[in-house]
Amino acid sequence: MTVDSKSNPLGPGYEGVPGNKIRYRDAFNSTLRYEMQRDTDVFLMGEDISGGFDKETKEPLDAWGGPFAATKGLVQDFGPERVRDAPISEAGFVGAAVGAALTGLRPVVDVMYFDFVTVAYDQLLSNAAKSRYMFGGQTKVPLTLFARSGAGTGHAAQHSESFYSMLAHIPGLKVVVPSDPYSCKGLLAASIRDDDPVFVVNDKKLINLEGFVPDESFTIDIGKGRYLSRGSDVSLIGMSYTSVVCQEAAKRLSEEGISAEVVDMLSLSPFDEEIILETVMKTNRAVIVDEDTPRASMASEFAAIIADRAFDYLDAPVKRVTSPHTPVPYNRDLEMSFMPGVDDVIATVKSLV
Amino acid sequence: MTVDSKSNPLGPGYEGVPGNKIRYRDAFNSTLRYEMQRDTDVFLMGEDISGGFDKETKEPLDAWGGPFAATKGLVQDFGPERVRDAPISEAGFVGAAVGAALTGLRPVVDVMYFDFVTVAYDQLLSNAAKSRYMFGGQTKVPLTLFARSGAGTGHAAQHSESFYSMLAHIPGLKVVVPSDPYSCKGLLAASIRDDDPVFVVNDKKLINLEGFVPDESFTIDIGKGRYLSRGSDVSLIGMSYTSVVCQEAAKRLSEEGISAEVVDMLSLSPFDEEIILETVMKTNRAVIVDEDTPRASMASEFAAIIADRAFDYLDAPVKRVTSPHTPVPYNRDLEMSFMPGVDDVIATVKSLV
Amino acid sequence: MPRKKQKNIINNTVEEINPAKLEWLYTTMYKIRRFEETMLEQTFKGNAMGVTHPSDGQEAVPVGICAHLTDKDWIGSTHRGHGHCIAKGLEINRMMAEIMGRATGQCHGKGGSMHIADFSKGMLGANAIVGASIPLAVGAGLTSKYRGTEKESIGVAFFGDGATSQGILHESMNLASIWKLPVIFACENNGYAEATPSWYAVSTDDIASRAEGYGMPGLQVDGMDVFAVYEAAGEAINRARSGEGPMFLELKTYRYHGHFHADDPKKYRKQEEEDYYKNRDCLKLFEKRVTKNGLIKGERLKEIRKMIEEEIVEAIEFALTSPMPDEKELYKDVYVNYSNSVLGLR
Amino acid sequence: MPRKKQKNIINNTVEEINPAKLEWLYTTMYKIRRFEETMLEQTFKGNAMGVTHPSDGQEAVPVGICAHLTDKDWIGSTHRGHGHCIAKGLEINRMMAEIMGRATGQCHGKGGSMHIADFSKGMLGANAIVGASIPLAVGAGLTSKYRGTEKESIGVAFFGDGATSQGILHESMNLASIWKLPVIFACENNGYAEATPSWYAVSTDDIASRAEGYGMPGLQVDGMDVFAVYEAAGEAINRARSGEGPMFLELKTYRYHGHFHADDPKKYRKQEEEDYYKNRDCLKLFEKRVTKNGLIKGERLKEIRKMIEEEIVEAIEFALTSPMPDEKELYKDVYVNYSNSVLGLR
Ligand SMILES: Cc1ncc(C[n+]2csc(CCOP(=O)(O)OP(=O)(O)O)c2C)c(N)n1
Ligand SMILES: Cc1ncc(C[n+]2csc(CCOP(=O)(O)OP(=O)(O)O)c2C)c(N)n1
Ligand SMILES: [Mg+2]
Ligand SMILES: [Mg+2]
Repeated sequence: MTVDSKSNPLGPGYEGVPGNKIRYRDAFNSTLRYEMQRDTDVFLMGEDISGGFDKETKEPLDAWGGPFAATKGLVQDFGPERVRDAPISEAGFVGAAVGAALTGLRPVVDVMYFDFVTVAYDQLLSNAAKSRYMFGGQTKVPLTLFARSGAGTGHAAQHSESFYSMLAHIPGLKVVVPSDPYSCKGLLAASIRDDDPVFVVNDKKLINLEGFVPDESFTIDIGKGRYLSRGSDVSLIGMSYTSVVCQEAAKRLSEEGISAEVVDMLSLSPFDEEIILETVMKTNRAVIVDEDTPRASMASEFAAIIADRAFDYLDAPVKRVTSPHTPVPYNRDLEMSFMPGVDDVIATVKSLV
Repeated sequence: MTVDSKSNPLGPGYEGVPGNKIRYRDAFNSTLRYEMQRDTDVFLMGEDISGGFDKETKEPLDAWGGPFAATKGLVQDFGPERVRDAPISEAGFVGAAVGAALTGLRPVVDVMYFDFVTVAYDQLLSNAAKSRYMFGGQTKVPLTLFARSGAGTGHAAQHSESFYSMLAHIPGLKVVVPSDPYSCKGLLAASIRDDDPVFVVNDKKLINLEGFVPDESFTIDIGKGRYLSRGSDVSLIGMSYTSVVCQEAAKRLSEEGISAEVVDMLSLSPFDEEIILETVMKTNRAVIVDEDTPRASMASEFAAIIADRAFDYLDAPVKRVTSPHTPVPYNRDLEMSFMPGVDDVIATVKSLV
Repeated sequence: MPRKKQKNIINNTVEEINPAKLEWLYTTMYKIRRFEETMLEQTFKGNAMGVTHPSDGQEAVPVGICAHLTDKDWIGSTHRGHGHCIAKGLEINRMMAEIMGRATGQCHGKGGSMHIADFSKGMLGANAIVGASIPLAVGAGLTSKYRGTEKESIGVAFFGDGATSQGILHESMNLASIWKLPVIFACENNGYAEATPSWYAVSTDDIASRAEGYGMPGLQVDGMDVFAVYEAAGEAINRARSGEGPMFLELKTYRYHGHFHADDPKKYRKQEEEDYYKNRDCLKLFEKRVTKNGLIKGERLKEIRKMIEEEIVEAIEFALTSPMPDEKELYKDVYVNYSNSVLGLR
Repeated sequence: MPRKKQKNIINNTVEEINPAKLEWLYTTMYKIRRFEETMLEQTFKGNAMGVTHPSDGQEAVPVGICAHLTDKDWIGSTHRGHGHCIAKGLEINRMMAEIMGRATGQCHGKGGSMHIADFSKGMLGANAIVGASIPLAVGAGLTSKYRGTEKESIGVAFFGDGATSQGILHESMNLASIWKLPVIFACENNGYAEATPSWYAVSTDDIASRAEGYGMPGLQVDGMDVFAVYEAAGEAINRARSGEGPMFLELKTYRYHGHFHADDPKKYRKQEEEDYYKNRDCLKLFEKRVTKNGLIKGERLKEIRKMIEEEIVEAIEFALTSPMPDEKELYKDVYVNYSNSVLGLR
């Protein structure tokens, strides 16, 4: 939970705010529901999101609650026009969503596994991201996409990617990476209400994690990071699930007398340059932790920003702890060592202080 | 031309080697021809590469010489089975090329404009790049792809991309970025003979440039950079067309008494960490010049490597000069200021020394 | 449903078209013709800032279809999009200015020939990735179905024979069909994709026949005859407006010039072929038909042509005298809002 | 060509199959059945390291098709690939070991259930991106045509009804058709893609009919009857081997279990539907047919089943006792060669 927030507040304060400890998936689901109630132009589209149909009545069955139960219970209340089940045509329905966004609706598209983005890549890059610019600002693309990233669940090479850096690279697209139920709620709401195309990356390892979430509706500014804990010796910069890894590492480091500050980026495009500079100018040491593979990654981007704009404050090399430059292996032990872990972070920190 | 080469030689030496000043496009074309003669498993595939067919005789016409005249004259000598004209199905024929590579051939695929890679993105990322790893090393994908990148020719938002950083991000793929006729020849030959999938990025602005090319066949090691000029005050790191920009900037800087060393990366994956470290440890200042947009780019990657591994040698912030985080605009003046230019490089260098 | 082959002109049609519409058909086809011809001249003079793809020869297709549309209907277009734009009511002043990269252009000079759009006219934009605009028209149909406005707002996807090889067409047809969306798939079969003939690249000589497999009717239509196009499109569009779902039209047509401004089509097309189509030129066919019937006088047609010539001269003048975009445009309109102050690193 | 609907068993077929092949059909179907059932048990015990997609119920399809193939022919497969693997001759020991993530697995434990491959057996790999393996089979057909070895080496793409909504199928069919490649498109229509019924997602109830639009024959085949599959596949494969190009088979089948190991299909499928298919179980149909004709004795079938049970027990034993891969495997085989010494940053 936010220990200290920067000038730009991240949603409502925490003291005495009515709320509950809920799972990330439930925060996601209830936010979808709220946003659909709030704005009738918001609709959902994706494979199996209404979970099959009865052969005779043609009624949706919601057998699965949608992939990862994200859309559970929604088709019953909003009907199949607003919870639109799609065939396996990622390029087609992402393209149709762009078309719907260009003509006045606010589509929210479930891409299921993050890896499947590649199938719709052209529609995302050439249409969703470029339309506003290449048409001289006469239109906008209020489109939200979401998908599950990350290794750690035995899904192997084609269902475990975290290549959000490639999306953050694309001008015209926004990318957010919530790391707990609270930020999931605030960022999803912000994304759906945003007038630009936003990709919401949900790491599978977060989906069943619990955390405090205020009852009332709120948004978190896209492009703002937050501190998860304060410290003075080194800055750990995390995003999505690696923010959890950084938190755990900071806890263990503090037991050894090393004071680590943890920054959770929350957004990758735009991203919070100021919080990065602020923390590094204070601790003078940075370790960036990223589950994406290393080359031309967000870890590289943050390191580059630091090496440029906080150069005079650095007391040590800027370090990246990332997955290796490999696909994701199936075997559990290999998969575990593929992901940047708490031990990797600690070892890297110790090499610096 | 190479002024000084590192321990690993870049093809044959230059003194007295028989050769000619030829255009980049001609170096490309003659290398394709040579590699097809050398190995009968090498074949070409792409849209319009045999340039139409006579309605009656069904004979290929080579009306265009292929996109950018890359394949001119080849279908006449090798026939339509080895110069296979493809419909507009990038995903389909890149996928078919992966299948052909997995079953023993060495396909070389013309993707025409670099931007069209997005249409075939899944086949590239999920199949070409992952097959070897996810199948436990039992196979290989000796596939070469090439396409034309870059702004500057009035082709606007969807025909001017330079997002090679996204490809270099992908584990399992290799990416090379020749910057003159000499490196075009050596890297294309190396790519075709390489047993891994390699993407050869050809900047449109290079295609008609001339340069000395040895007559004899040679290869340049994929993953090796080179010095284009030596200097002591600052390192300019370029890739593809920005190497030309860096050269020009170095020339103008030397007139003002600033001695710039120019490194031409030539390959982006793998890339030459050693040459980057060597030059920065010597000049203690780095400016990376990249036409790709900035976020999570190769410019970021090189900056991150420097900030980590050459940290103790740095006398100034690590600077990136890139395109802005925008699509490519159509208007000529806007397009010109989109691209990182010689003036931008000079201004950045002057802010450092 | 049994599929009808090559649609023939039904004698009643012309008489049924109201006189204003009849004049509009001619006016618009002629405007496209002259726009393309002068646009090419300007390109060769170096006034266009990039590559241009002329559509002269194909005018009957966008005109015959858009005759049934209003500003509330949406069209998706291609690299060869000028004809679609003009038929959909875009101002040629701003189109010409866009091609010349001017601030007054439809996209403030940032899009160019391949990205002309006008959302106020229901024009979703020309698109330079072959096939990529097809699902946008499906999305427009989706919005219409979502809002229950099928009667007044449908989506039309224009695309070429070459684009039929893109998987996105297949996906779009399936989606429009299972969701019963008001969408027209308008395949402009001009026989070539760049230099590649469709007999080589397309695995059927009856593209419209594929529609059946997607649960929608398909028609092969004479795309040189605006009345044939008008009638077939009317049928398809009425169907879509009354909630019966999508339909596929294959419109056999021909481009008179090369693939793009600098392409010489003689290198891959036979003179006889060109002659065949030029003999069936859409303007000539129209003129013969209406003057024979006395529906429009030859004199009136001449007047129309003169009026268009003036408009064209004005458009070129407007474009050539328009200012270039401000240099700040480079950084503008990437996003509606973006919290990072600097989009570039310079 | 006129398209034949639902293929019926031709009485002569069974007698024409040689006895060894006849036994192979049964042995292989039974092996797949028992492999899937025990694989599921192992998954529930926690011995599989990830998600598994059982194919029991669908055995007649891969078996009836692969009966015509040798190791020189290539197949592309899907997330539901175990049946394809076994029918193509892969060792179940190494398959089970792969699913359990062991060093002895087909891919050294790095691929898992969704990526089992054996290039020595002409098996191009299971593939977890729906539709993505289809062009690989086209590529195999291309290699064969390039080398002039169509007679001995064809490509077969296996894919589901759900995969027909992917554009890549359309592109692959068009390519195979215009290039006349020896490729079979084998659509396993089991009625569902995850929980989504094909009547909702697919815009035709006759998927095979789409083949016509791509200039190739299409057949709808009873995919529960191995003899129907065998006969239809024989026709398609003979055609391909003799250079006549691709063909499309839609094989109507059913998966007995859920989409993946933990899915309960009762939530979206009716019991009657399941009963209907289980009554037409491929093993039952086979047994009835061959014992009635006296082609194989019931006793012999029992022997075969016993033999398979032993093989299965051995496979599980082999997998469970196999070592885990070395930790260095993480960095191995990303490339054939890569000049950077370190692939990771740690
Ligand atoms: C995805 C993609 N591939 C290739 C191209 C290059 N290209 C531009 S137009 C064209 C031919 C299109 O043919 P067709 O669809 O028949 O339209 P026409 O040019 O005949 O109007 C090609 C291959 C492109 N723009 N986009
Ligand atoms: C591109 C892509 N989209 C979605 C998925 C998720 N997914 C896996 S299997 C499947 C259903 C496939 O249905 P079908 O092709 O009929 O094969 P079946 O499972 O019935 O064998 C889906 C949607 C995927 N793996 N890849
Ligand atoms: Mg065409
Ligand atoms: Mg299925």
